[in-house]
Amino acid sequence: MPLEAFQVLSAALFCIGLYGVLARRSAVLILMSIELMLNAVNINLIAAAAHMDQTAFTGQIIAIFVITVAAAEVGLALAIILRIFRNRSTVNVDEVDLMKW
Amino acid sequence: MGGGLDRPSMDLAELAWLIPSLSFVAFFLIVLFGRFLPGQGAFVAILAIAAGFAMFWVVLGGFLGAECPDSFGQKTCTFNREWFTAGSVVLSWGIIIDPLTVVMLGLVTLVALMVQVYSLGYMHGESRFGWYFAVHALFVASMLALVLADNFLLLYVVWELVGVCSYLLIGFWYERRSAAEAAKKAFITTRIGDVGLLLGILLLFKEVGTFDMSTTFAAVSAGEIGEGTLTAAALLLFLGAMGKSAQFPFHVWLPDAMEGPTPVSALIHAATMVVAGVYLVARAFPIFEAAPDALIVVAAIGLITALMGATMALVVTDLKRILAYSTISHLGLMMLSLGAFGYTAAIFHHLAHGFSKALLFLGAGSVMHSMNNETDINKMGGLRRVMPITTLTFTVGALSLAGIPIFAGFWSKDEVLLAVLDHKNYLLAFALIAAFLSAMYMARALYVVFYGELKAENNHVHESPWVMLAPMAVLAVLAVIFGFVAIRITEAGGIGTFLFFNYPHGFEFNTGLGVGSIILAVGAFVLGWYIYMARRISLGPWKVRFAAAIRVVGNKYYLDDLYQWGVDRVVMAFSRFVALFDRVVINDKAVNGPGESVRRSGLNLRYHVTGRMYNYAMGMAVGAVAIAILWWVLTTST
Amino acid sequence: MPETNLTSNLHLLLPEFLLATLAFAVFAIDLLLPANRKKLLAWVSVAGLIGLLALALALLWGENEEMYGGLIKVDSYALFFKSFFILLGIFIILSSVDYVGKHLSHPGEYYGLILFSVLAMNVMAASREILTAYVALELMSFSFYIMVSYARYNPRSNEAGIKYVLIGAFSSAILLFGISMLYSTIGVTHFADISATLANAGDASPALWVGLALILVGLGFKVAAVPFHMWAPDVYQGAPLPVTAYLAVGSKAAAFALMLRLFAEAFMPSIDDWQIIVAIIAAITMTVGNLVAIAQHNIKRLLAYSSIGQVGFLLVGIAALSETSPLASNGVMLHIVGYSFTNLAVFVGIIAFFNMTGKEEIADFSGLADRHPFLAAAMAIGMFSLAGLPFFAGFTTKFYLFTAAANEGLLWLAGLAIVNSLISLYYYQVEIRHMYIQPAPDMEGKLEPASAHNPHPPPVGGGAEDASRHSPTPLIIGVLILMVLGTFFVGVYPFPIVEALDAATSAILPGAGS
Amino acid sequence: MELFLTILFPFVGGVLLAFFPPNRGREIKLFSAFVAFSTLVLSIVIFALYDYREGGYQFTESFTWLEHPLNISFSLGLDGISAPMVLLTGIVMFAAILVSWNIEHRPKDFFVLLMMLVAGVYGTFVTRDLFFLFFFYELAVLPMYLLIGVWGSSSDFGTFIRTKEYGAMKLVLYLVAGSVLVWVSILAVYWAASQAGTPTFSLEELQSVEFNDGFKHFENLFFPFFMVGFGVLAGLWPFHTWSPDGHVAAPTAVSMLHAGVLMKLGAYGIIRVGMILLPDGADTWMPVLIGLGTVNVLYGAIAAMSQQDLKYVVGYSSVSHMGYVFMGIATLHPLGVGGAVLQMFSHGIMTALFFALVGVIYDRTHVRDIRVLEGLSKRMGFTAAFFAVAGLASLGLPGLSGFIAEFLVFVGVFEEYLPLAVLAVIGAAITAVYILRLLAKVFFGPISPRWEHLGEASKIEMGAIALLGFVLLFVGVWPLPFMDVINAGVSTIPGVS
Repeated sequence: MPLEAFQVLSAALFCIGLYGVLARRSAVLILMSIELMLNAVNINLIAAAAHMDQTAFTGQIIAIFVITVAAAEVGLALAIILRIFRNRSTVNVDEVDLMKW
Repeated sequence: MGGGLDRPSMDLAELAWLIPSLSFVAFFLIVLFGRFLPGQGAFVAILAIAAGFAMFWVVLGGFLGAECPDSFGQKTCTFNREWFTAGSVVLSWGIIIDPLTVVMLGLVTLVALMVQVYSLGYMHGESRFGWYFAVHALFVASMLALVLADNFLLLYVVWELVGVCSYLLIGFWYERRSAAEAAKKAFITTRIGDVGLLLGILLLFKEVGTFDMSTTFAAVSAGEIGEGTLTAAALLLFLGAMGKSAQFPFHVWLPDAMEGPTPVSALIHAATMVVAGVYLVARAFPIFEAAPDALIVVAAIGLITALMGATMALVVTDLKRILAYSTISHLGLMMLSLGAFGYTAAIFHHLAHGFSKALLFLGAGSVMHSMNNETDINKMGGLRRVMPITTLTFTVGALSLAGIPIFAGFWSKDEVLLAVLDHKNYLLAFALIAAFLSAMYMARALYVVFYGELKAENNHVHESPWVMLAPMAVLAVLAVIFGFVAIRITEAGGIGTFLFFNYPHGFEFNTGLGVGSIILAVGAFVLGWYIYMARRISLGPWKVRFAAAIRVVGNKYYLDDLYQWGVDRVVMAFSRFVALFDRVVINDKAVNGPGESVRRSGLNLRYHVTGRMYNYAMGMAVGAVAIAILWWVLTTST
Repeated sequence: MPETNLTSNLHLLLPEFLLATLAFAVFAIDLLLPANRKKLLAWVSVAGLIGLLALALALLWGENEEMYGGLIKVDSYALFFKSFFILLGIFIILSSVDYVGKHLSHPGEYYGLILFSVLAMNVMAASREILTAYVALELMSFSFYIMVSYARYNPRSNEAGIKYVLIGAFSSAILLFGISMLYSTIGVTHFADISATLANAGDASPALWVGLALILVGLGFKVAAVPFHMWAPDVYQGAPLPVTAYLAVGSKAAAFALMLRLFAEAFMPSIDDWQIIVAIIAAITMTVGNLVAIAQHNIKRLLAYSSIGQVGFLLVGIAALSETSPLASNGVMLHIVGYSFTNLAVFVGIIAFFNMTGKEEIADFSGLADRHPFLAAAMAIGMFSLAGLPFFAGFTTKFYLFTAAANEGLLWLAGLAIVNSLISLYYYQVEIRHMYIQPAPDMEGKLEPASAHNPHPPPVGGGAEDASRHSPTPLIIGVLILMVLGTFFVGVYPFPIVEALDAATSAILPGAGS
Repeated sequence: MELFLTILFPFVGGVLLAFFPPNRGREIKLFSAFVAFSTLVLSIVIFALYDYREGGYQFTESFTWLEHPLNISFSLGLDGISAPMVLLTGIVMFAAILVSWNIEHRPKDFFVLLMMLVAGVYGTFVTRDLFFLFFFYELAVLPMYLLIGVWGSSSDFGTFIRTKEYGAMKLVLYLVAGSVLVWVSILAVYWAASQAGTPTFSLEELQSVEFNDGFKHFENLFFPFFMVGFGVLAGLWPFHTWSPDGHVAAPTAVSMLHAGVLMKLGAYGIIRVGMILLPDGADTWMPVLIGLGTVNVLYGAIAAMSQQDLKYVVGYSSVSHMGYVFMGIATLHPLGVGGAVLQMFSHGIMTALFFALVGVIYDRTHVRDIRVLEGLSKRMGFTAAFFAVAGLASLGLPGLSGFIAEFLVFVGVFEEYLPLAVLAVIGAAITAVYILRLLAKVFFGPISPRWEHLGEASKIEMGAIALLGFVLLFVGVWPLPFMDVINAGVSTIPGVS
């Protein structure tokens, strides 16, 4: 399988995630789309590393780091979303605009 | 002190610079220590001018004996010292002594002394007595310096100082609104004239490279300066002279200057300052001579001024204003004679006029002094019985100015008419009319004020104290004998041999012209007698026939109103427009405008932060795409 | 990949390890301390930091070693920023002691998080490999995410938190995608290797500069450059005041430390491509930042936009980087130092004012000069310095920076920057007018309204001082004096600092010897 | 060392003042008067010790401030042009502090800011380094905002209102906007110098740099930046509107210092940086400057004629007099430029005297409207006398300093620009008109009943006014020492033929 195929797949996934972030109004769904984008990054990294047949596995190491950071990020983001929900009983991003201009 | 051979008589003339500095020192003394001196320091000023007068005789003697190089036929000694060099330009100070200077020194010091003595009595009891004498001393000092100046820069410096002193003296009683306005008017009008003088000086400096008069005149006579610039320079200098000597367009300030104390008018507005213009034209005569069409302008302006002055003097009823208009008229005559190459005649007439007009003003002063400042001649009449000496001296002055034969005025006016006959004969008729009119208004003033019956309310009037009468007497004597002296001044005969331009000419009496002018003068007095004394000829019908003309002349040819209109409507309106333009256009539009637009763009721009999170994400996405496109454009295009 | 001897010269990272232990120690002590003694935690962490600073300076002076096979390099550049960040941590903790006591609960975690963020910043400044940089960046971001939403019951803080988290995660995803593109085209992640491949790569392939562009976007978010700045005003306004101060100064300085090393060491060979782009971003950033700041009436939001403007000036420095002259990187670092001192002077002043009155609108500052002359003077000095008027740090640092830009031929950018500092003078002048000229509002009595920010009174421990304190505490005055002196000295005699900066510049740009 | 002292005295004075207790008004004023007096004595000594035969920079000292790439060094030096300016600053500062003896509202901050202002002005005049010239140039503008904003006075003219906040903001923003142009061109000069291989900020070395090598039209392009940048502070025609508004709002001492000294800073900048560094640029742009200068003269005089507020009249008159300075500079003729520098000095003293007198009148009558003030000389004889002296000096009466300066400028302008010289002389006549109208209206004539109770100026104010009046007289009567020093300074300017 040529490298380009994987890069196209990861770009597609990235764009789907991007669309999710822009279109969705609920904070949780936005978070999920961001995770989608991060997974796209993983695909790209793994594909590149495989095609590069290096001994140092740099690509794979980065992918692992990305997965751990994504996990931490989800934990953190959900905690804050919970905070908002408890205070304002909504996670809709439209209503969260006390501060503007 | 460089210049000239070092002969004992030479440094005598050199001492001339002492005369003005004595009065300068007097001014500073009075201003600084006046309060502690008796009589607020008035005697210091008088001492200074008396010493000056004495010095004049010493300088005269020194000058006559001195050996100096001739310039334009006249013996001129110059002493100057280098003052400052900047780049290629050398500025130097110095004095010039030639017959013109000596004569002027004599006139100014004498008349100033007389007037200051007179003022002791006239200004007695004034609150700012010391300040009056201080400014008087400053004025005399700057006038003397003006006469002695050997370069145009020093001339301009003291020219302005003279203007300021006249401003301070006219506005002496500044509590009076009219005095304040008169002083302002005088200074502004003369200042406008000074603009011309400054431009003339600068133009000459541009051509010759130095302010020194002798070098400039040498360059002029050597023909180094083009005809056009020479005429322009001459006219500009004449503009300065017109301002100071109250010639036609700039004469409006002199009648209002009568607001000042009368001794001031006697000194400044009769004998000295107003004549500075004539002196300037005389001093710079080589330039005028080399620019004939400038001389035509001088003569024309002189003639117009003479006629206007004379007509206005006939109509006005205020004694001091009559004398003021008569001064304007006689100054016009002097300018006319200068315009007609009558160099000696002009200076001779100026001297004679100086003595007699100062005398007349002092006379008017003593009349006002005893009639608690009443100036309207209709309220006076028949003062002959109560003020005999004033009447006698005033009559001598009036007769001299009218040109009655034995008095000084006759000889000088005759010289003027002769000069006009020789060079500008087509103007002779007008000159004769002017001479006749001057005799007429003198006669009118004389009869209405002093002769005729004494009015009831005036009988308490008493003669002025001797301190005022003595100077008048001296001037009266001079008004009488000066004519004869001037004719016989040197063996060869006449003032022409002592004071002349290029070639001396003896005094010759043109019988036809002389007799004609005698007839006019005596005729005017006889006519006056019939109108005012014997009431035989009534002016009623004439006043009806020429009502319009009289009204025009009465309103001073509406010139004052024209100037006032010009100032209010044109100048002030333009200034208000400029001020408004500055505030509204430059300030509110050009300055606040950009500031306001920046502020408004800030206000509008803040709305792009909408507070909704997805807009932020969209902003980032768009930003990323924009950078990618930008990078692509850059890499492909370069 | 160099040989993987990971344990050689481990001692170089001693300060970082000790810092981590200090953070965990603070968490532990927090569990043991009774509620009313929480302030002790602050003094523990400050003491720890001071000790660390001394240790770091003593231990690492003049070092120039690589670690972990080149992932981290401890050189004078890293040392300079390490000491700067530790000092910064100290000042932030000192200035937030009163604020935390009065407004925030659980001070323990607060100080712990600050220590973690300082750790992250140190690593960011020292990292020479893109992944290490990313991990440190994320560690710092995470600690800031939590600190921003620390006032749990305050809706504004929550809103700021959620916005910051989501947009932050989004930008880190983009950054990662950029890194993956970079890796897939070049195959290396070390800065040195990247610059080597870029040097002989000739014209970069499209995929490469898309990767670089996306990395630029990620970093742009972090420093709040204009297209990516919209989160900043809301987060600055919502976050508790000391956190806003720390965000404005700390996170920006760390991001620029990383960017400077990244651009100087990694992307320098292809400077001709990205110089124009960074210049254009800088121009837009400063202009939008300064323009919108004019319209603000909340002091925190105003300072948010003003700091965006300052970022524009710093980006001018990045755009003017060059192999030969050290001016640009010196300028950036000097401006970071000057800007931090000045910004802290203003923020500490606002914190003191907030502690007294609990208000943060610009109009509330009127008449301050009559009541608290020193506080007003300190803030005025800070603001005049931000506007770039002499005597104070702003002028000298801006002059240095713009001279660097002019030297690289970017005179138009320097000109635009100077015009922007003129515009900034306008909105600082509005604030100073309120403090000095507008008369004090007559509501003298109600100095301490029921704090809208905190419906539940803080637990007994926090509210030690009485609510109606009328003058700032000596601690805040002390910090303020330090800041003002710092501003003054950087402005009048920057020579010692410039010496240190020269050493730092030669570390990252070997060619630019002074 | 002396030059550093001139900056140090006011600076240290300001810092020490900051530690005075705020309520002890008298001690604060006495101390600042002492500082001002010592600075005045210092500047007189410096001026006297300057040996004009030797010319060039004297009392020089320097130590490096930033190393190689920027080569900024804190180097001081005094030459023929800056010597009179230092003296002017000393005199005007001392007079300004004497006149502000009745400041009651927060006197400490007032005098601290005043000291900072003066330290900035001294710094600009004595430095030989382009960076520090700009450093002190901006420093002089900084205290202006608070001085006018806090101690100024708003005034309502019916159709428009000029609040002190507007005046302060406008003045500071306008001047900083002007300095933006200067900053950009300083950077350009540095860039050109580093292109030519010698990156430096010191004025001497920059003088030897051939700017046109790097970029052919460099000097022609960047001289107007300097001209307009410095011209804004000096009141060049289209950029002068801040001056009247700023002065109307400013307190007396600040207007004295500002119109008296700061406007000269702008003109000094044009000479020191514009003409000396970029001579070719100067040659091409001087006709524009002389044109603007003439407009300055006529525009200022005509606008002053119809002003109702005393401070507006004096504000516009300083715009007009600065026009002579521009014309003098633009002639590139030794007499012209010498006249311009003397005019800077004499006009500085003159305007300071005017503002001091207007301040004295305002303190007693609380009104500055000409239509209402009448016949004040009856009650305020001393003030009236010195207002007349200042007025006569400003209309160029010989025997007072105004005449020598204006005359030299006229001589210089007459060499090549004859028609403009005629306009300038007419401008002088217009000045006479509005000064005399003012004198006649406000001081002479019968006193209006409203001002019957007016008191005369206090002893201290009289002292300040007398000092300024005496200087005007002294320079007018004996201008030799000033002309020699200025001549020495002017001859070093390249391009002055």
